[in-house]
Amino acid sequence: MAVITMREALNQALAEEMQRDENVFLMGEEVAAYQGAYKVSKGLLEKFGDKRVIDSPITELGFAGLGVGAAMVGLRPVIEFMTFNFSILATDQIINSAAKMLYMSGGQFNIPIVFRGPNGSAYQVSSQHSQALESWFAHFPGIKVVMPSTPADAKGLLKSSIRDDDPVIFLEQERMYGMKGEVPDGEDFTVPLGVADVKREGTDCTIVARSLAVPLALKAAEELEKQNVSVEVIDPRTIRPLDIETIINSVKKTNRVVIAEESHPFCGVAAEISAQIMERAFDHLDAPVKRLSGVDVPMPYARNLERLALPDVDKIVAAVREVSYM
Amino acid sequence: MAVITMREALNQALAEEMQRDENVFLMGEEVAAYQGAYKVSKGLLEKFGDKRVIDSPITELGFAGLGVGAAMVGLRPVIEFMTFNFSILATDQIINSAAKMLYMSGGQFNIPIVFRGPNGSAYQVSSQHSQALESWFAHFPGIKVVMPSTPADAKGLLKSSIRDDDPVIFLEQERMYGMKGEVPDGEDFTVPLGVADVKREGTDCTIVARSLAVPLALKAAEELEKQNVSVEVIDPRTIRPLDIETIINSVKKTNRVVIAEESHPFCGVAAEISAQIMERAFDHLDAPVKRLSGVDVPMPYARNLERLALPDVDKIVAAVREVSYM
Amino acid sequence: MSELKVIPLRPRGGGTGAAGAGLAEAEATDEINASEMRREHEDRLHRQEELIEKIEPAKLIEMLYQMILIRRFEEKAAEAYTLGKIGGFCHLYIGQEAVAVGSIAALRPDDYVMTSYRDHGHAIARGTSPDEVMAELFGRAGGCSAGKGGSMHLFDRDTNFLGGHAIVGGQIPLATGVAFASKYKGTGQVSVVYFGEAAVNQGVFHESLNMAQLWKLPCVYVCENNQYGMGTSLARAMSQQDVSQKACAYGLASEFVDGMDVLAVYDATCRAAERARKESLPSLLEVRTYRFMGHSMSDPGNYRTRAEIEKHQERDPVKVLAASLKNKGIADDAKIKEIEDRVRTEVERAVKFADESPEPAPEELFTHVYANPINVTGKP
Amino acid sequence: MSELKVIPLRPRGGGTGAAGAGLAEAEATDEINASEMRREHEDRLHRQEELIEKIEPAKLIEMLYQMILIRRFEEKAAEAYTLGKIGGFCHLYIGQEAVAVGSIAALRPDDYVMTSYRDHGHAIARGTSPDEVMAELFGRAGGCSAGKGGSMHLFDRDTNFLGGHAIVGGQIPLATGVAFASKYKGTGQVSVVYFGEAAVNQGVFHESLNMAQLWKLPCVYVCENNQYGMGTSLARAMSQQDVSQKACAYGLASEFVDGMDVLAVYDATCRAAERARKESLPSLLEVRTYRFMGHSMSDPGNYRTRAEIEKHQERDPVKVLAASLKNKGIADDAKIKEIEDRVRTEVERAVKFADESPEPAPEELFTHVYANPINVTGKP
Ligand SMILES: Cc1ncc(C[n+]2csc(CCOP(=O)(O)OP(=O)(O)O)c2C)c(N)n1
Ligand SMILES: Cc1ncc(C[n+]2csc(CCOP(=O)(O)OP(=O)(O)O)c2C)c(N)n1
Ligand SMILES: [Mg+2]
Ligand SMILES: [Mg+2]
Repeated sequence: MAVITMREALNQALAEEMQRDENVFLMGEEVAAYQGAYKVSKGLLEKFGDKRVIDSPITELGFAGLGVGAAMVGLRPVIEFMTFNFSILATDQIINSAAKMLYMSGGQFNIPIVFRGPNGSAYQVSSQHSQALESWFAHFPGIKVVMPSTPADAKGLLKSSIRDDDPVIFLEQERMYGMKGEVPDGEDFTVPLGVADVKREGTDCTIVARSLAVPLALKAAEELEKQNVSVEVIDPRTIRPLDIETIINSVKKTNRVVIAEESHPFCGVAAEISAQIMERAFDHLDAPVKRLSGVDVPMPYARNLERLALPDVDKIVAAVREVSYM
Repeated sequence: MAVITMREALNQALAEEMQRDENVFLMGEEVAAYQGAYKVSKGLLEKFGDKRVIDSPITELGFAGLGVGAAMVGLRPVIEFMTFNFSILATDQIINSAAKMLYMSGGQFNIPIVFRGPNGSAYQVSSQHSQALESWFAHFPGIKVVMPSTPADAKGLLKSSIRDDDPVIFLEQERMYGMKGEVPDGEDFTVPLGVADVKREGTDCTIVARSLAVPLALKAAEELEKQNVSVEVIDPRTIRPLDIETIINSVKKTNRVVIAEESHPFCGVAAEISAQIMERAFDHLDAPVKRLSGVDVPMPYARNLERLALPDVDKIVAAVREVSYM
Repeated sequence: MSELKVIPLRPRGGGTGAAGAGLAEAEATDEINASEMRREHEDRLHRQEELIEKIEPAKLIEMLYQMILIRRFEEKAAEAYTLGKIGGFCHLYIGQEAVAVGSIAALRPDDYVMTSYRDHGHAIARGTSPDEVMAELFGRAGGCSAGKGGSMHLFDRDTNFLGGHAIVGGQIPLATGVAFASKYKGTGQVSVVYFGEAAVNQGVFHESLNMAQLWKLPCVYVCENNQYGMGTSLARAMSQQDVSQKACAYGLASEFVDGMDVLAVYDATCRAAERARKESLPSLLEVRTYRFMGHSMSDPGNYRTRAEIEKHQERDPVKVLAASLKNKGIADDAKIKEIEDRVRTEVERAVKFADESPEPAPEELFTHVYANPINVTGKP
Repeated sequence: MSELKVIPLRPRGGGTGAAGAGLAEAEATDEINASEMRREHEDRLHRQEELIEKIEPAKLIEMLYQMILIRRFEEKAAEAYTLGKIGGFCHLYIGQEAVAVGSIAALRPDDYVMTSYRDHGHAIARGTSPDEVMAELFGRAGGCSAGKGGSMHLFDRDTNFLGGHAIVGGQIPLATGVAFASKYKGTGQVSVVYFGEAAVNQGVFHESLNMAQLWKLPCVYVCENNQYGMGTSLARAMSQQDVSQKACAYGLASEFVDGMDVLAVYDATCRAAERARKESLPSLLEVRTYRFMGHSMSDPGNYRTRAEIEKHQERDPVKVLAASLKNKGIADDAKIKEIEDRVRTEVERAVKFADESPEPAPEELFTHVYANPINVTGKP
């Protein structure tokens, strides 16, 4: 298995799926000649030409809608948002067209499209550029929402997303593009949607984490091991549909849960997971589920404030100790 | 106290606040000459003239942004979305401009604006026109979210929202415009934001309901009374910030909770309330909090399917019985 | 030749309009002038008779039949709405039939058609059976969208009818994407999209036309300018009211078309479709039309006078074509009666079909959410 | 007279462009031609010298000073960025100084100014102290946005500088709303908004210009056409590349302006501002400029050749004005050195101020979320 970065893993997934199916094309701002604002699409223009790798004008609503239309008649668009902050302009086409088309047409028009790009904070890019929007998209039936946390998951899940016949929101994280990890060789490697992954096994407390929070949770688990707390880390990987079963099984074992996330807390994914755990494993809980979310304020620019606004290893360690009544 | 409809109550609130403060103006599609698609703005053009009651082109993103800009320099816009479904096109200006302006300007520019209009389902208007978006807006700090369930609350809360110095999302419900109720006389009547209301007292189970779900919950409570279950109905009225204290106090008394809502469940407001109840009143719960949400599918057109997709009195009764282990 | 020409229905420029005086370089437009318009419409009648000679009689009869079918279908739908058989919003197309019928008659069966919520006419003109359309309005399992879409969301994969979209302007980028796919696949299929003049004010119109011209996509943008968006007249919502002129901002070809003349619409769409098919270039057609009914069944329509409506009804597209065909000896009264009789039967059959079609089964609530449903137990 | 005129920098129409042949009625544009542009730029030098005579010498010196201040400030910011003192995105304005300086010089102190993320120049030209701007870039409590906004979100209530907005196009409707408020209150204040040429492709540009002309709002829309949106040239993103011509779709006045000539920008903005103030009418100014640096500090800029950049640097707006002032005997070398010295001191002071300004206190994380915070215990 090769050790590659998340960025390379995503790039491989795109290249392999474009090779495999000529109906797959990539469109977005700066994806072609510039090779991607974050270089995820590096080399693709050269490999596949400008018919299939297309620089779009800054017209998020328009090109998102164009993608959905193309998907109605058989293409499999991959639409890159330079960052998901800009997808806010395109939500109408995602929520009203992509998510509802199959249903409102009585099953006639499915929409095989992937919207992808970085989500969440970067480094001091301030409030309009630091938003984690997974709960927004996951609120709506008709859409699938995917958030990888390792290069292998990124590759395997992106390939599955492109092959999937439904609209998929695929959320990357800019701070993780350079993260390295082993990725299985071969074009057959995929990771199925809708299956959570136990990133670390443990017996005393479960941390449910996604995207950026996963490496933090794993570091916190190491730290806690030194304090004799055995932590299980579960990464749902797909947010919608959510593999709650794997989470519940873990809770039945550990009886304690912390949910770590970068996004705002209110009506966030942690709230949903917490509510579902209560609904399904109430009698197994030895302590209330604790959420550790990004702070409930717009993201500030100043480095020190930004750091305070985000989850970190210490905060996760403290949260686990809290639910363990330590 | 006069008995008037929700529509009239809203109309009075608008008229009174426009009278009180000449910086208040109303803009939206068909609000002026047509008197409002749902007649909430009836008579206002005649009373205040076309300087202050303005028909806009179908340009949701543009006129939402125009409102935010006007609010930056001292006006107090009330922006009507003909329905909140169309606000999806305007979310960028709501989330990126209105919600963050005060923070990213370091406290220099607050945005006293109200975005209002009907939210949620109407009668067989199908999937693109039946969306309840409260969790979307409530996810973001910097915004306040208000949802009245009676004519008195509608009037009092809208007046407070217009006087408030922050952006307020004010969510009405088309099915409730004709609902009648007593409304206190006088222009001084307001209802403060951020204060939940106990719509009915009870001892055995708490139903937390908002907007359309409140009258359903009250009917269910009547029904349950016959079955010797004493139900307390709490309407948060403001979703952000949420008066969780009032809810927790009720839970401490009843030890059982059902949350009824029209919106989709996933990452919805009920999920947030459920998570907060767990965090703050875990030891007081005799049963897991139960959510009763709109079904997790796009809204179908057919009358029979639409009925199945929405919460109703029977479903709420059953939910209360379930958490009461009856 | 596929070159488009602008044939102005009324003189361009020179007026006062919103742009104000002293503004040499901006396009200035005038208000819609009723008497002028009528005179010009009369001139147009002659043009229609000229066009008749170029078109097969059977095709002409077919267009008349389709317009009458849509008209009677809609009248029946209005009746069913008041009886409570149809719910939600119901936007009638009466008065605008020439637009859908004339333009769709210019297309190949494999071309794509997409429109707004005002979609009954387009679905029927495209060949969806009135039975299925009526059943959809009734919210029945036999409807063309299985009862899940309703009046605003008719769809028919068999006729490449891509819906029925209820967000004003939402179909414009979608159809642009359909055209993108045609070009990508090299199939020569044309994408035709309809929208009202009020939808032109949506930003996505601008975004779509720029992309279409930039990438040379085979898309025909048909603006059905019925002069009102709900209760708001064109002049109260648009600073420069000459929709076809807006193409100048994108370097896109455009044409102004008399939407009460089905043959003018047919003719212009032939040119635009050929241009799309042969040269892979988009066009904007501004088709001036008028709706005789309210915006939807719940609109009392107080923003227009009876007189204004009647003025436009004089050029009712059905009457205009029937008169021309009679003048030209292509259809006599008997033929027209025959069409009316056939239509009556068909519309009655549609109502019967819809009435007898069952409601969707309750399980249908949960189908068609995903094409690849993933079985996790975690469904909320 | 406030009548606007289009003085084309290059001949309009006649080219081939994306619109293709055989398209009589659509505007066709040509590519930016380098040698032609340069020749025209030389012609423009004479025009600048003509304009000099109409403007107070003190004002001319002030404009030169401001441009140099912005230039040196930005060079220092670039240095601080590479030292890690500035985080996030940092979009330099070097090369474009004449646009902010010339246009803002045409405004009243109570007029409003709003721009994109590329905002350092506008803030400084508007009068925000370089100390506070630098402190903001450093993320310090003494910054003009209290360290919470950063490079992309400079704000200054005292100078009516309304930000610094990071969503491409987002400031366009906001400024339209500011103009709406001026008109509503009858204050005669003008709203000026800056945006890049790539922002013109956003739908909200179209929506805003329509509203501005429809409602006659006193807004000046300044498109800073630096010919690239990140790595994408105008021609690769816009089907019809003549931005000022897009005003035709709205009946709005527009003008094409040489953005390397600070006096041309001043002159055109005077006309547009007067038109806004006196007639309450909007205008679109397309100001052709060029950025000498990358899109942001992290852009390697491989999409342009050195030669292309150098060609534009020949008409560096600072050099052009300095030369004209010398030619006209308004500033000699000593005067220019004096300005440079003063600027150096100021920029050094700004860095020192920023360095010494404390980080925001941790409690500041929670302030300024709401203007009327509501005390519920239920904060998540
Ligand atoms: C984005 C959006 N805003 C508002 C509405 C409500 N609405 C439905 S139709 C309509 C008028 C549209 O007029 P026009 O585009 O001219 O089409 P017409 O109805 O005349 O065919 C409005 C405002 C909507 N459906 N979508
Ligand atoms: C809606 C949105 N899409 C994309 C971006 C990323 N982005 C920032 S600046 C920029 C280019 C803008 O170019 P232009 O408008 O010409 O302004 P310039 O940077 O040249 O001043 C892009 C794509 C963004 N900030 N907002
Ligand atoms: Mg219309
Ligand atoms: Mg640019």
